[in-house]
Order: sequence, then C-alpha cells, then structure tokens
Amino acid sequence: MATAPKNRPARAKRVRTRITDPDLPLGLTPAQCRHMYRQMVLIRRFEEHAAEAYAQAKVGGFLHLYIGEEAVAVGALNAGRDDDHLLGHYRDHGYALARGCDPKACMAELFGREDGLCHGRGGSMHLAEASRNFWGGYAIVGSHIPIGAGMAYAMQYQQRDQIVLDFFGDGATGNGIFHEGLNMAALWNLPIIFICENNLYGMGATLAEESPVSEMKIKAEGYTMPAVQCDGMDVLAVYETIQRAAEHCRSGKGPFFVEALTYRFRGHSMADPELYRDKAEVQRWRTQDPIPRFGDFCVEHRVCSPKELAQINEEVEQQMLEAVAFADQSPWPDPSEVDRWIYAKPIDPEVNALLEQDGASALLAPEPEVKEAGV
Amino acid sequence: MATAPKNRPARAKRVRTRITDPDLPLGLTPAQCRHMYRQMVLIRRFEEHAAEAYAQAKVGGFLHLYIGEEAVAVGALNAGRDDDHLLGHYRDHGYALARGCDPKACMAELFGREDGLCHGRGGSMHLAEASRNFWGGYAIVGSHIPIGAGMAYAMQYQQRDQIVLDFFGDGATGNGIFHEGLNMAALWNLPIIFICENNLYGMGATLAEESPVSEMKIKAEGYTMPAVQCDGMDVLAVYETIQRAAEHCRSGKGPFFVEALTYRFRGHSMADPELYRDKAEVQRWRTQDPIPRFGDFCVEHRVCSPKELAQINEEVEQQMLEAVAFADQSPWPDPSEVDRWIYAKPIDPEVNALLEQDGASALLAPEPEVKEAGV
Amino acid sequence: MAVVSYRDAVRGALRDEMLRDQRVILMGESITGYGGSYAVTKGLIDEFGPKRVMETPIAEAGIVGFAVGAAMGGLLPVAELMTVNFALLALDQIVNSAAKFHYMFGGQWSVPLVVRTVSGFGQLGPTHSQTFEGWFASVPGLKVVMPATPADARGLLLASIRDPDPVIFIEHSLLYSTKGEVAAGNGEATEEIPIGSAKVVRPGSDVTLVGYSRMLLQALRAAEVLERDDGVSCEVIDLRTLRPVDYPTLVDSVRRTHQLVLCGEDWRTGGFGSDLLSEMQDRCFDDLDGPIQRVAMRDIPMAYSRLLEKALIPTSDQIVEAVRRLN
Amino acid sequence: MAVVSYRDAVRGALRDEMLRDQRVILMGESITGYGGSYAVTKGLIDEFGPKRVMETPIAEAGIVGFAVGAAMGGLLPVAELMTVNFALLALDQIVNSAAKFHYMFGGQWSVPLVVRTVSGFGQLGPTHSQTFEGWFASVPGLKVVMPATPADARGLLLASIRDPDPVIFIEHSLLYSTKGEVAAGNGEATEEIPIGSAKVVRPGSDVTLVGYSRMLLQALRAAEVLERDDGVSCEVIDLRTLRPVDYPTLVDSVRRTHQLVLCGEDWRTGGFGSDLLSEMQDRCFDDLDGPIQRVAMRDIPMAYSRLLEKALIPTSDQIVEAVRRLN
Ligand SMILES: Cc1ncc(C[n+]2csc(CCOP(=O)(O)OP(=O)(O)O)c2C)c(N)n1
Ligand SMILES: Cc1ncc(C[n+]2csc(CCOP(=O)(O)OP(=O)(O)O)c2C)c(N)n1
Ligand SMILES: [Mg+2]
Ligand SMILES: [Mg+2]
Repeated sequence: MATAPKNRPARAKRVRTRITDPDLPLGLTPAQCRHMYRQMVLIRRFEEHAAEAYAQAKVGGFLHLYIGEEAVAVGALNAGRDDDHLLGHYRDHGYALARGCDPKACMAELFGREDGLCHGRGGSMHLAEASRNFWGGYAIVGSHIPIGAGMAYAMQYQQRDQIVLDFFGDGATGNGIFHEGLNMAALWNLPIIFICENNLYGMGATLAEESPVSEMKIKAEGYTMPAVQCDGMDVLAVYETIQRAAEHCRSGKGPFFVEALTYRFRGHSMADPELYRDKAEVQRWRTQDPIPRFGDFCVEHRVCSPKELAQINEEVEQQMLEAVAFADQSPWPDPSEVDRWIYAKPIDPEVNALLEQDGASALLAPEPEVKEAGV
Repeated sequence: MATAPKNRPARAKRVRTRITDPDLPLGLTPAQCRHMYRQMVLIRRFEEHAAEAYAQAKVGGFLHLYIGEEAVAVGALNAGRDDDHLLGHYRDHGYALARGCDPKACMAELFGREDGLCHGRGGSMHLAEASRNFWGGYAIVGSHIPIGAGMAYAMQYQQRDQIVLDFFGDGATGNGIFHEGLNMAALWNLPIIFICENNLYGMGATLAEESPVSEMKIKAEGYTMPAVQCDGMDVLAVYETIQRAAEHCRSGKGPFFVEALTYRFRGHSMADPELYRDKAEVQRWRTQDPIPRFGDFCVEHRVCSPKELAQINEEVEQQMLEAVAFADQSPWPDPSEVDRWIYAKPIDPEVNALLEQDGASALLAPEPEVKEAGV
Repeated sequence: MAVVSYRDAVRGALRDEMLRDQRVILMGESITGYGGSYAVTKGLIDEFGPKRVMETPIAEAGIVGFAVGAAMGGLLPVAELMTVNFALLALDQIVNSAAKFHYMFGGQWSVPLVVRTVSGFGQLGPTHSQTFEGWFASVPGLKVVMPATPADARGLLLASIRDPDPVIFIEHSLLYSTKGEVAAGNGEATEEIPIGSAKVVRPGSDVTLVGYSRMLLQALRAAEVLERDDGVSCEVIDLRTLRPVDYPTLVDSVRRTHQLVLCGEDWRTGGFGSDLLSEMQDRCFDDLDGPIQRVAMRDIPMAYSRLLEKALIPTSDQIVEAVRRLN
Repeated sequence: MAVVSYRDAVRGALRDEMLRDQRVILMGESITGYGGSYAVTKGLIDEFGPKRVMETPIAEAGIVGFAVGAAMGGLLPVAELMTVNFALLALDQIVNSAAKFHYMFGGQWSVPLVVRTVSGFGQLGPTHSQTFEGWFASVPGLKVVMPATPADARGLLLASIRDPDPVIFIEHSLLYSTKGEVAAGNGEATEEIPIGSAKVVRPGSDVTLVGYSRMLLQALRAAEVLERDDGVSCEVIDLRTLRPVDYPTLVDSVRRTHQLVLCGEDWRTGGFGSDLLSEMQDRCFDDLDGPIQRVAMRDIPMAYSRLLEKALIPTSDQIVEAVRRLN
C-alpha cells in the first residue's frame, strides 16, 4: 500500500523559498489568491452537499467526490486562460466549478433536473458547459485523451491560441487509449497539457497493482514531451507548473505532461466500502489538506485574515444551500422529451422505429432497484 | 524519409571483435551456422515462389513478404528453445519456417488447400502449428501482444520453463494494445521477449509519420524491462541479443524488449505500389542483405565453402519446387466442411440458424472480383 | 439446497470451480481489495491469492487478450469486465481472437475462456446503461449466456467454465440481490446446466412470452397480471442462453399458443429481439396468429435523470400491453 | 455528367468538399504516400498537404477519438478506418463518444464526423472479411450509409460530410471498380443525396427485393433471372441508408407485392436483415403472403480458401432461390 511520504515532494517549501513576504509569488494578486481559496472551498462544500443529497437519494447512480484533490483543478484552471479548452474525467465537479460553472446548475444536474448543466441527461459524471469551453466529464476511462488531442489539433489548424487542458487519473495510463492520444499529440506537436491526477488508486487498485512504475510521468516518455511532477496538494505548486506548461503549449512547443501527486480523501464513489486502504493512510494524507494549507498561506502572506477566511467559508456554505434549494425546486425533465437531442439533425420519425413504443406507460411500472453499483 | 545509415548500428563489427578465427562466436557450431544460413535461404526462396504463385492467382488475398528480414526470425528462433512459444504478426512465413514447419504445408496453406497448416482456413496471414508451439500469425495489428503476455503468465503459473517470443512491427507500437500488453508483462514479471521488427514503415507510413521517436525501444520505457536494439540484418547480432534476452526471461527476471533494426526489400503486401519510398533507399538497404552477409561470414570462418553455400541454395530451391508441386496437388477443402471448427464443442444444429441456407448453390454463382485489397 | 442470492450463486460457482480445478483463474479490475464493483468476487483474493485472483490495470482489450493467451497456455481464465459497456473496448479481442482462433487455425486449439460482465440500470447514465447481448450473440464462435435466477447463474457458470469455447456470461446488476434455491457447492459440483437449453418456467396456452435475465422476471409478472385481469394464459420461457438459442423449445411453444412476445431490454433496433423475431418468423410463419411482438428499449441513449430512465427501461406493463395488442 | 468509378466518385466527393470547405480534413492509416489501401485518397495529399490529409499511426480508437475532438473544435473530419474489421477497435469511441455526446450533454454540441470504412471479400481470411453494419445501425445517434453506385457514393458522401451528426459511411471493396454516371464536381457541388431515402431502382409487382451496397447488384441480377426464367416481376429497392431506414418506401412496395426478400451479406444471426425483417413484420404482417426471406452470410467465420469463401459469400442465385421458395 502506498504511503504519503513516498508519493509527494516535501511540503510547501519550494513556494516559500520564492517569496519575499508580504509579496506573493508567481505574480499573483491577493484577489487571485482569495479567488482560488474560495474555489477550493466551493468544490469541497459542493461535494459535501452532494454526498448528503446522495444519502437522501436525491442524487442517483455514481457519485465520485474530488474531496482532497481540489488544488489540482483550481491551481490548473487559474493558471490557464478562461477560454482554454477543458476536458476531464467523471470525477468532474471540481473542473466545472473551477471553470466558473454555476453551482446551482451543477447541483441541478446531479439531481437530474431540467435546469442542470446538461438538462439531467448526463448526471454527475457528465457535467459540461460548451459556452465556457468546458467540454465535459467523461466516464469511459481515458476516452477523452485523444479527444483532447483532436481539439488541440483544431486549435492549431485554425490558428487559434487556446490550448487544451485534459485531466485524467493514474488508472487511465494503463489503458491503451492514453498512449494513442499522447502519441498523436507528440507526433503533431499539439497544444495540450495532459494532467494526470495521481491519487495512488484506480478505483480499488493500488498504484503498485496497476502500474510497474509509481511515477506516471515515466509513461509519457517515448513521446518527447516535457513531463514533470508537482505537489497536487499545493494549489500554488499546481498553478506554477501549469503556468509553465501553458506557456510552452501556447508558444507552439507542443504537448506537456504534468503529474499532480494528490489523494482522494473519500472512497472512489459513494458505493466504495474502502476495504483496500487503511484509515491511517487516509489520515496521514488529510494532514496535507490543500484547503487549510492554502488558508495558512493566505494568512501568512496577509492575503486575508482568519476571519476573512471564515467568512468565505460561510458565504460559500450559504451559496451551497441555495444551490441545493435550487436543484430541489428545479423541474424534472419532461419524460415526453426523452427523445430530444438524439440527433442534431433529427431523423424523420416516420422512417425509424423510435416512436413505436408507449413511453408513458413505463412510468407506471415499479421502480428498479438502484443502489447496487460502485463503478 | 528514413535512410539506412541512421537506422542501424555499424556493420558486423561487434560480432567480429568477439571471434578468434576460426572459432565461432557465441558458442555456435558450424552445423548451427549452416542451419541458420539454410533457414534464411529457405524463407527467401519460399517467398519468391509464393510471390510467383500469387502472380498466377494461386495465392489470393494478402501476401506480405518477409524478404530482407529473414535474419530476425532465424536469429531469434535459433537462440530460443524449440519449445518456446512463438507468436508473430501476419508477415509470418519466416516464423513458421524458422520454427521448422514443413514448407509443403505452409505453401499449401497459402494455396488454400486442405493439407495447409490450417487446412486453408487461415491463409498466409494465419500460419500456425500448435504442436510446435507456433501459435500463429495474427492479422489485427498488435492483437497478439497481450495474448503473448497471457501465454507467458500460463507458463509462470504452471512453473513451466518455456518463454514466449512475440514478434511485431514498428507500426504496432502506435496501437494502445501494445502498451496494455507491455504494462501487464512488466507488472507480473512475465517470461516474454517482445521483438519489435523496426523496418521503418507501417504499411505506407514512414516511421516519422507514425511515431515521435525513431527508436521503438524508447516506447518500452515506463515498463521497467531491459530494452535494447540490435542489427536485424545480422543474424548473429539477433542471435546474441535474443540469447541474452531468453536467459533473462527464463531465469525469472521478467520481460525483455528487443528492437531489431531491419528492412523489407519488397512492398508491404503484393498490392503495394511502393509510392512512399524511393528505390535508392531500397537499394542502399539491399547492400545489407542478411543472406550474403551471413554467407560471407560462413565462408570467412570456414563454416562452409562458397560451393557448399551454392549447394544449400540449390537444395532449398529443389525443396521449394516440391513444396509448390505439393501445394498444387493438395486437395481443396470440401465446401461442405465450411462449418467445421466453429466450436470445439459444437452446438446442436437444431438449435441454431447455421444450416438454414443452401451453401452448395453458392458455388454456382459468379465469382467476386478479388485483387482489390492492399491492406 | 440453500437459498442464496444471485450474487452469492455466482461467487459460489467461481469458488467451487476454483477449488476443483487449479487451472481456473480470475482476472479483472478492482476484483481483489475492492471485492469487485458489485462485490461478486469479494473474499476470493483472501482464499486464493493474487496468482489466481488477478487485479488488472484498466485495460479491457488487454485483459481479454491476456485471458485468451492464458487459455491457450493451459489455464481456464474467467475475465471480469466491470460492466458490459466497457466490453466495447475489448470487442476486437472477443470477436477476432477468442471467437475466431478455433476456426481460423483449422481446429488446432480452442479458447476456453469465460468473460463475465454485467448490464443493468440505476441512473448510471448514457455510457453506463447499455447492453450489447445482440452483438455478442451474432458472433459465430461465441456462446452467450444470460441467467435470470441464482440456480441458473450457478449451473450455467459451471458449464461455461468447463466449456472448451469462449463464453460471454452476462449478469444483471438488478438481479444480484434476488434470491433463490441453489445447490450448495462443495468443490465437487457437477450440477451444471447445459448451455443452449431454454426452460419453460410457467406453462400456458394462449401466448408465449420469451424473456431472459431481468426481463424474465418482468415476463412472469406480466403473466400474473394477464392471468388475473384478462384471463389470458401465458407460457413463459426463460431463454438462458442467447447463442445457441434453443429454438425447438420456442417453436414447440408457439405451435401451441400461436402468439409470441419477445421481452428484452436492449435497443429495439439491432437488439437481440430482432434476431429472435426473424428466426421465429421463419420457423413459425404459419403458426402465428398475429405479428410477433417485441418489448425492448426505445432507440434512445439512456438518460441519467430518474424519470427519463424510468421512461426508457422496459417494464412488465409494456409486456402486458404487448399481449393486449395481440388479443 | 461523366462515367466514373465508385472509387473515383468517393475521391471526387472528398476533393470537392475539401475545396469548398476548409474545415474538411481527412485522416487515416496509409492514406497519404500509400494513397489509401484501396487507393481512394490517392493524390489528395499532394493537393491538400499533410495538415488536411493526415497520415495517422495504427490506432483506430485514437483516430476516431481524435476526429471527435477535432469535430468539437470546429473541423469537419473524415476519418478513414482501413477496413470495417478494424472498426471493432474504435467501437467505444464510435458508440460512447461520437454517437452519444449530443444526447448526453443535453444538446450542447454535436459531432459532425464521418467515419469512412470498407467491407468486402477476396480471400481476405477470417479476420478481414467481416461487416458489422447491423451493429452500427443499432446505435441511436449514428447515421449509417452504404451506397451501391458511384452516384450515390458521391451524393451521400457530400450529405454525410455536411450532416451535423456522426455518419458511418461504409464502402465496398468489390464495388470500387464499378462505374456509373456521376455529376462532375466543381467544388460548388450541391448535388447531395439525402440521408434516409431509399430508392426503387427497378419497379416490379410480384415480390420486393431489398438490397444495399454489393447486394443491390446481386438483387438486380436475380431480378433479371427471375423475370426471364420464371416470369416473376421483382421490385428492387436500394436501401442506401441503414439508419435511418426509409420504411415508408419499403412498406409501400410490400403493400403492392406482398412478398419480401432481404439481401445482405452480413451474418444471418444478428445481421442487419434481422432488423429489417422484424420491423417489416411489424408494419406489414397482414400484407405479407409468406414469411419474409433473408439472404445473408451463414453463421460461420469467413475462411481463406477460395472455394470455402465462395461457399459463404451470398450470391444472386441465393436470392433467386429465396424468391422461388416464396412462390
Ligand atoms: C474503460 C473503463 N473501464 C473501467 C471503468 C470503471 N472505472 C471507473 S473509474 C475507474 C478507476 C479510474 O482510476 P483513475 O484513472 O486513477 O481515476 P480516479 O478515480 O482515481 O480519479 C474505473 C476502473 C470505466 N469507467 N471505464
Ligand atoms: C488494427 C489494424 N489496423 C490496421 C491494419 C492494416 N495493416 C496491416 S499491416 C499494417 C502495417 C503494420 O506495420 P508494422 O507493424 O510496422 O509491420 P510491418 O508490416 O512493417 O512488418 C497495417 C496498417 C491491421 N491489420 N490491423
Ligand atoms: Mg486514481
Ligand atoms: Mg514496420
């Protein structure tokens, strides 16, 4: 079983060494720091409420929490541009919220409501908001890696200067599609940052069970792109690394691989009994919680006072209560619209079998059992 | 477009430095050298006859010639044990013949006859002889890489000491399945040698078009296995490398990756117009022809005289004429047996749709066009 | 005999066969420490260790390819694909390797492999709610099994592991907690159920309902309703095996009832129901008093939202309606 | 109008659409220097360069995934999968990405992607002679096109590229050299043929033959024989599009002929013919005078050997026999 010390570089040191108090490192402003702090809290609270809603059966299916990993999405997305393209895996609430999607619409999606980001069609694993260039959470492990490469190609081809940020887990590196995507990105020198969130587990598999090497960046070798690790529990370390990567990509130097060393404090999904790791390990990692860590930093650097931090927490909590209330009150999608959006250019209902069955009657049928799955 | 000098290490030097004339290197006997020489000639002549038969429409479908690459199969299979497991890709005549399969049965398979190695069911791309642990040529690029790993696992599990030799091309390394197989082999420390025949092209794609790195062994990084290159136009270099790799695998040290730098003198398949490379490049590589090269070596080291070499060539030529005659005279598979071997434990014809149609009548129908494909 | 869940019946069959035959190994994602995403393999790692219960990387094509090779090397692998949705990634290895080697190498060897996987619903969303049994069942060289009851799950899994050909064994997540009588295994289990035999689970005279997996239970429920409310007597057949299909049992039934309703939960277009319908039309055209009815998933990707999902999952009510359309 | 081959018609459509719309790019294996394994893309690399005609690694899943992403990024990719056999490796990207995004992201974007591929025979052996159109046609979100003539190849390919949804465009290797009249392209081509329209290519009154791709030609041949030898008048319909199917045209025909023969070359079990049969049985049960007949591949992997292959490839003779079974 992997342990914390082996997996991550020494604590915030490297950031501290580069700061002259009260100056902020990396050209950051106090407002930016507050923003990042707030976003991490937002993700944390959002998911705590989502977990509660799941327990109340308001959220169904799979729910994968990002709790513990907030620094990765927040650091990365603040380092990139707002119009850079964003793709991530099913553990996707962090990406959505750090990109600025409305928590109300996100929560409504989890609740399966019409006001959800995807009108309740996608659910937790498939948040997306195209108008923000957030192209979604993807639930087939690794599938969005070549998709991200293709988007990067489209940018390059059209001489647009957006780059692509593509997030996935350590587990995805065992799948061939990861390599096919990296190979193409390298071959065509595409503006894409591959961000591997190495949280030491692929569902119930330990890193040692799924990979012969513990450093995922080694898997990017053979693809001639820079590949670096960073402390994924330190929002500034992520910020710094992605800033560098983004500069590299945007200046036409091709893809970049970042391995963020991180940890999920909760189970793989809500169904996970967590038999495969021990509580002590989780506890050890909790001492690295990115939120208090960055909170401390903010206080130390006089970005804000402890009181102001508490106030941020309170505001966010308030916002979350509103998000839940909004989701609760949002209408259900109309079952008669279940056949919307199959095609962008719909096919004539006369010429296919689509409408042959009576969907309405199904509503009367007994509900299937639900809480079985833990994928 | 890749050129010869860049792709291969200096000529036979490294072999020579290890020899004290008239001693043979690597513990080889004169008989073994003659055997390897004969096998390379056998493969060459076999394929020349196959090409002729193809032109006469006696061989159909795809025909991929190994001409130019003979040193790889011959060096490798002579270095391994006869009962080691062997898998290769569709360019597979060399593997079959170097493993000792009867050229008559191989030719009959190309002719689609009942006496063929696979009773005409598989054809050129799917030679196999299980009783020799030759598990076949595989035509879905890369598909046999995890299959080889699985066989290696079966050996390890059963504490049998055979290892697996798994041959594939440079092109296969762009496919995800290659990585999935290597990852598993490394993870479980399996006795398998991955032998990548880097012949600079994947069908019409140049190495530079299909891979960001020109050395395929770099793609084995991330899998913690030794990965070396060898001169694939030098049968002794291959022999030496595979001997080392086999020792490694057989002693329980896990997988080994060998990249043999080689070149196919002919097109990808018979349908290939070879528009993607120039004749000069082919000519340059022809100067490295492994057969005369090893013939020279044999003469220099008094393994045999030029006359004896000529005699081997003649004997093989004779053998090939017999193989063609045999294949010509071998009966066609009986069309009424087209439904044999779908299952090892056949399903009741009553309970499936298998025999609902009249197969015999199809024989009267006009023949479809054939010579379209160049896959 | 003991009353056990479908989940435990599957686990029991795996365990018994592993005890009986050293060649049987399991492999799959999160099947060890996690216990399997539906807890089917829970505990087996402790009993048999990592050589026989192999935790794999997330590499479906690799897993099946590896299992094919292990089978060729003398083992009897049971590979778990976490859900049937991910089987798409392994289809090449299933179709072009597992199913084809016996034929294409002229009968030299077969691939005794079982791919266990699962379909099911529960707000799993568009990518995780599919089922492709019709695709598997169309591949010569494969055998396809979809048990509906714990007893069949056990008996058919034993038969599948012992079969020399590759078998796709599809469980249903909504059945895992259902219970039934099952022979208690003792490592000497011989109570296999032959692949290719359907079962008349409820005799009847007016209409034949054919179901499998979860839809068998829906068919039985519909039969009760129809008996009670309409006085219609339904014969309910559990297909159990989708390739080969036990057509003689189906034909025999339809010759008596003259009406046929096929119950599946895959997409109507291209679903397995199309195959059954086509073949039955061929075999029973003159016996049929009305068009064969299908109950199937509408041709729509599955939506996440609860009511949308409900609007799509085929139900016993739809079977009732289908029968009423006939009468 | 000019007489061109099916191959040239496909190439011409690609070229014209590339001239007309900068967003159109091609990608695939050996499509540049080699010219494409069936020479369809020959010369295009010289005209359009490597940014628009992309040589790819041998990575089918990656190719389709990449093309999906390129489409989302604003391009109109036409990805070539060298043969449909290799599409198995890309099925996840086809089913779970291309076909599903429009639905699962609530209509936010669509994936205007064309996957061009080819099926066919010619002693290509067990792994290289398959065709999976029935599988593709079963996926909501996909459109599936299989032209039989050069004119349709051109017109439908133009429509496919311009369609906002993902289209699987399956060519036939045995048709590449067939010729027919085609509108000469000039980069302003507007002569697209709508996806979803079948065509009555030979009117008749006694029996309806439905074919597509190569089997359309077999159906026409059979119709001639039947006219000449049996005095049977066959109406022959070219399906052209497999999803959506133009059922109104089929139903209209069967209402007049009362007999239906479906001609395909995929496996009988699970082949596209099962779908057609099922749906037509539903729509025309009372119009049919006899069971719908299917001509299809027997449920056997394709063998390499010439006579074995001949014993398996569906022919016009089998269509003739099927019609005679009806009469
Ligand atoms: C192709 C595929 N196989 C299996 C799964 C089931 N599954 C969902 S998440 C997951 C683990 C992924 O681990 P990792 O990539 O490390 O991401 P993490 O969950 O740790 O963030 C698995 C196996 C899937 N969704 N897709
Ligand atoms: C999965 C798959 N994609 C495409 C093909 C078509 N194809 C056959 S051989 C080949 C090139 C393979 O190149 P390489 O691996 O370098 O082997 P070589 O032919 O050079 O020996 C291609 C693309 C195939 N058979 N399988
Ligand atoms: Mg992980
Ligand atoms: Mg090559």
